[in-house]
Amino acid sequence: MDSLALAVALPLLAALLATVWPARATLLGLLGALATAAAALMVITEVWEHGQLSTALGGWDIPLGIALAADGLSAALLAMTALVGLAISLYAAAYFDGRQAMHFWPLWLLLWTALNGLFLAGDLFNLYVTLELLGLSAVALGALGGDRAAVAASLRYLLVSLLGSISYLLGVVLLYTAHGSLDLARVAAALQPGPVAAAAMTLMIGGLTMKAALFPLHFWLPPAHASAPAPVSAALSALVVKAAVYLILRLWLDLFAPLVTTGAAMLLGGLGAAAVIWGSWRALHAERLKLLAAYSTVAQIGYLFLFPPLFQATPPGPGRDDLLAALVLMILTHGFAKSALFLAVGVIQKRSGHDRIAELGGTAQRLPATTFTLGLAGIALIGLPPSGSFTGKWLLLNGAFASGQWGWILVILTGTLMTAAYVFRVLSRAFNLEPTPPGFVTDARTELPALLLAAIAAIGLGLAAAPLWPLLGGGEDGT
Amino acid sequence: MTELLFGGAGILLFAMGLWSFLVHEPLLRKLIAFNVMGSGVFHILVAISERGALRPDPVPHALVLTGIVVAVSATALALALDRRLDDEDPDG
Amino acid sequence: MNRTPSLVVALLVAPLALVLLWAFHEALTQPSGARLADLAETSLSRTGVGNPVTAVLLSYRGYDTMLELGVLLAALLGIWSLGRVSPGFHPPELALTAMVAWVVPLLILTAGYLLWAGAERPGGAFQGGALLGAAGVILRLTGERRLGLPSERAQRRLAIAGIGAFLAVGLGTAAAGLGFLAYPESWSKWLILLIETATTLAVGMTLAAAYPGGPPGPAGNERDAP
Amino acid sequence: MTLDTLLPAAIVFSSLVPGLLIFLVAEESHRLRILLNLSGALVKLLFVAIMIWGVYHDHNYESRLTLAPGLDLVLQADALSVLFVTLSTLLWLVTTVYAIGYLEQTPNRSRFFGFFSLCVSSTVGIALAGNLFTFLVFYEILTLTTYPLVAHRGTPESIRGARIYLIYTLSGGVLLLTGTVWLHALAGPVTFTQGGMLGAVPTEQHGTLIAIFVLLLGGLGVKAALVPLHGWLPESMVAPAPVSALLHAVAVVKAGAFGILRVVYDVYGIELADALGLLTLLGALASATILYGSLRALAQDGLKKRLAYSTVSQVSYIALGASILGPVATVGGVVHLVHQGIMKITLFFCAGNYAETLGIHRVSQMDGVGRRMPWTTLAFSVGALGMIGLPPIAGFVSKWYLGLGAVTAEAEWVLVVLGLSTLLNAGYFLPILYRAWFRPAPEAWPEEHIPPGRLETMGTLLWPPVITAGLCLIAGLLAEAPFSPLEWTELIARREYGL
Amino acid sequence: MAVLILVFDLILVATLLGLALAALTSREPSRAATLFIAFGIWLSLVWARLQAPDLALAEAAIGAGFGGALMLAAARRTAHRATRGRGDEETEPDEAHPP
Repeated sequence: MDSLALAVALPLLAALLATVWPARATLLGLLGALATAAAALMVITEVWEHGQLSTALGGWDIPLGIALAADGLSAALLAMTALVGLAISLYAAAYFDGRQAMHFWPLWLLLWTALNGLFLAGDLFNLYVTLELLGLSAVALGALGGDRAAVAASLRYLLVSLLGSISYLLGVVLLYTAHGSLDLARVAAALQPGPVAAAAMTLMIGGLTMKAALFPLHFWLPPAHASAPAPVSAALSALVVKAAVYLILRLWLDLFAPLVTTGAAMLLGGLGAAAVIWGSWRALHAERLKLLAAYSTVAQIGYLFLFPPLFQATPPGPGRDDLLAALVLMILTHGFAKSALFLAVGVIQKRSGHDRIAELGGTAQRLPATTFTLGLAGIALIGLPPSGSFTGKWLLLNGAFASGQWGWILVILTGTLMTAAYVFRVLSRAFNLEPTPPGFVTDARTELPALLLAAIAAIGLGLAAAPLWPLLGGGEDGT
Repeated sequence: MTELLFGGAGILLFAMGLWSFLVHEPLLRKLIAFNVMGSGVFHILVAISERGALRPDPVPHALVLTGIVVAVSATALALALDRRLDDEDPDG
Repeated sequence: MNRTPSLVVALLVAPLALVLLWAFHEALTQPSGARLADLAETSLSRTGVGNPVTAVLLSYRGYDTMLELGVLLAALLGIWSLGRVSPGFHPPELALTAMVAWVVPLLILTAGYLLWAGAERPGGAFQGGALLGAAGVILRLTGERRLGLPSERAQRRLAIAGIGAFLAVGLGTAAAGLGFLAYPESWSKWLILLIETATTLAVGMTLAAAYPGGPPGPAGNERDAP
Repeated sequence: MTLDTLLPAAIVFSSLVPGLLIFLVAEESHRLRILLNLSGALVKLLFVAIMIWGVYHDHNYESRLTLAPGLDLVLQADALSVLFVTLSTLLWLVTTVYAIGYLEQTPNRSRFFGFFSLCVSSTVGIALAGNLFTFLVFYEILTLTTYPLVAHRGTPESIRGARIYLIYTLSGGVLLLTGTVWLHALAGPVTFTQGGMLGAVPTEQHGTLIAIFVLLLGGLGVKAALVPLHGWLPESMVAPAPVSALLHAVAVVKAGAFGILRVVYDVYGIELADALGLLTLLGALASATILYGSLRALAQDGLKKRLAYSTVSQVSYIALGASILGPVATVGGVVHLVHQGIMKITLFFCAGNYAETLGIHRVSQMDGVGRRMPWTTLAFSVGALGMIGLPPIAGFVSKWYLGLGAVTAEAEWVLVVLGLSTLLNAGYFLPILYRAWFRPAPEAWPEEHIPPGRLETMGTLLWPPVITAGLCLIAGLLAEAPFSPLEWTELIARREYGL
Repeated sequence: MAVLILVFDLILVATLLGLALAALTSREPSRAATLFIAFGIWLSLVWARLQAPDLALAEAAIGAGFGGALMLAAARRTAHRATRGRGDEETEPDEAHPP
């Protein structure tokens, strides 16, 4: 049962080694990435067999000690983090030169530790510490770009992240004051509707929506994700933002499920809808590829927040399991697609020196593999078949029709068309009168990880999504 | 009774800090505001752990210690980022 | 800074404060009893340390403290990655330079005491580490360009000493089949002391290095104003 | 995993796998690319032959992949799907040969043939789809894979044409998605069952069913080029000739028409559709398109533009056939799916030959081309006369059955539409033939790329139109032979109406 | 006796809140930093009253001590940069950091 602890300890160990031997940071980083992916795989197979896992750390049972817990939801996100992390590591090994690599690898592995720690945490205060570790390492990585815009954007991201964390912490303190325990399951058992629970929920979910960049609080994301180096932006957009969304989902399902009023759910849904429209609109008008990708993240996060109102309206049962599986499917697909998009943009930027969409023509023509990755990632972002988000959007629409909430359907359709507009605005640049490139792949070490991620998002998750339902424990307890 | 008094003070500190964080522009003031908010939350933890004659509840104390270290490291990083911004173009 | 936004924000924050006060009051009335206090007290004897706070920090919630040291390391790595920094420009006061001669050794001595006392009486690794860091800061204020910090290699090793010790012990106990960070009862006092010592050194070095900012490399030997 | 469950998937993969491999083939290794292309086409033809034999003997094939509980990707073979699969496989082989010749020395051929094969895979997927969800999946993939082909040349006009194509088809896709999900939410998984599967829906839901039909028709109408939604077809004539030939005469346009047939026959069922008044709506739209398309074709001087508008009008014959109650009209409509395909592809091949060999793009430049390129113009004439509906070419058969079906269903107004459109067809095809055969040739052709040698143009450009013209004649003359398109359509109608 | 403790507690809390308010509202950076350090030390005093000696030590050493030192250094740097950069600018350099 130690695989849970290993999934956190291994990346941490690799981070420490990379700090001590900066000269061999890249090698240690790659080995660490492989080891972490293997540990994550172990956890996933165990969850696939036994359903839920939990170990008390330090030999002390809850409530005194801290428990690591893994169920279907955390296993799915752990798997995504492992795969995306592996691809980002391979890409970064070729992307960064000596000096930057020295700084990148320890921080990247710390980020990975925080992610694994967060997905497996079962203790509310431990979640606070992992959130802080995640925030700080993400900010430090974001500032790696070195230019003024990157540092300013990272600073603003840090401030927003701190505000979110402290608000989350106050919520935890209120819960501890009232129920005397920090473990998620115990607090959930003791929680009854009342001012304490409502205040704690508002503080915690409010803080986390700040870190998940939900619509009005998204201003910090585009500059931060657009100015960071490509592998870092990929990690930020695909993994870090998702951790906050995961946490909101975890608190929603496990802790505050009985308390959530339809009003609160509608509010989140409304903000999500606004995010979809606003994010897509800004992405349509972005001049730079990375800004386009960052605004696309804001829009795609909006989609994820369309689920709460539908959750409220569907009674527990197969309908709700479909919705949960659709939500997880969209989180995973966006994770793979967005990281592939940012990695591909990184190749373009490195090769042509800029990522301005207007002058993209030449490079897009000369890099067929990267343009193909952009195409596949675009398909997954729009939600066209056979991508995972197509199935996700299908189930979301199905839920909306079944529960009679027509408003969301309009939002999803406009969002899909606007996403198609800004994706094909980029792809149409790939067809011009430049000379034909000799081969399909120009630089394997950076283009192949991106292509693999895009393929998983656009084809793999679409066709092979069926195991998600039993993994999420559809049917019995519906968590 | 003392729990409510000191806990209430903690919440007031949090609120004042939040107000200052949202209102004031310069980074230094935002960081002070953040630290005051943090201290407020930690103060609530210390307040609820006080049990009069008995030894206080050690778990919140450990949380506060961890919190202080986390707050300081975040402040250090924020100031380092700001310093890097100043060095970029010295006349600000 | 015109007045209107600060008033508007105040009008928003005030009701929030009231709601929080009301919620806090409600929380206090909830029958959570002594929360985790009694449980922590009763199992204190099995942790091998007398000071309950150190027991929670190092034994009950050791994993939390390990990750918290990770946060400290992340901050330090972030500061190091920001590159060379222009040194501050303010001349050291005369009294300060005179004071350094006895304050720094005293700080180091107290740090050692706090570390040792932490097991039984109030004190502990972080407080000790803070004092070591304070010694470094004072040296920095009196113009010692490299804060008495060792070479880059040593700084990198020290930075990960605390979290490294935690991880080594954790993986060791896991390998021994006891579970991650589950100290065997007979050894737990010495294991905790080992981790605490490493943490003190790590925290001290990290705080000292974080103060001036800039990469860990030798900052040249020019002796300028701090 | 017996043959029954593997064959449909094998047919889709037989062009998908070579397609993906072609992407990786280096630009200058032509032989490998041609080998991959042709081997894929032949293997697919073999599989289709096996399937025809199986379906004829009432053998059912089904490949099923569960994407989510209640959401299955199903490929199955019934009579209607086999008809469309045979049509697209056969014409894909011919068009590949044509494209190899047409794109000699042009850039980006690996990319072209890669997407070309993916296109056919999606068309075959549409044909073999067992439920509306699978149909929608391949329908959207078809949009994605055709976009790069329309924009292939890279000139500003082709990018503009591709963008317009995309706007229409993606909006249509969204409409179809909404309709399908709504139907799925209402009546559960929508599998294609002969005679329709919506009989059980309670009467008070019929209002919703009509609304859903309008959405579905909107989505399918874009690709079937029904009147208000046909704008993209003339615009995407900027694509290279093989693309116009296979995609805008066979694959894409027929996908829309095929979808309408599926929805009317296998989702709603002909009786329910008639009861809800959907057939009159469909019939009105189809007739409007037929007349509008022919009228616009009259005024087009660009040869490909004229053929494009002719396609707009011809495809609606299929919709017209579906909108008339009764097996005879169904036979007329469905068989036109095949006949129009082979006739229109011949015309586009010939248009491509004229452009490639003599640089002729406009009808006004067609004077005396019959003497310079006799074989191509002969094929063009067969195709054109077939379009007008002259016996013994295939076009006559489908118009005959349509008319007969209209009479048996007492829908005399259809005869008027057929008559009028035949006149209009003659109006815009005969002048071309007159110019080509009876007007003296100009001194110099606009751009004579290929000098007159033993053959009037390159072999790979000449044989495809001649072969397809031959097919038109055979389909017309040997209509009654077993395994002919007409015979097979009568088999479909019998099974559809349960006779 | 209890009333005396209550009065003592009230004084403690009042001073704590006063110091916090002063630190938050003072416009001049060095003044704010110094007040923040005072607030930190006072807070450790309050925690000592609440029988949390470990935390009092930690807050004094790390929170007020080290955090304060960082703030002071930053405050002096901004003040220094303000005078060197723009003489006429109001005391606070308005960095472009929207919240």
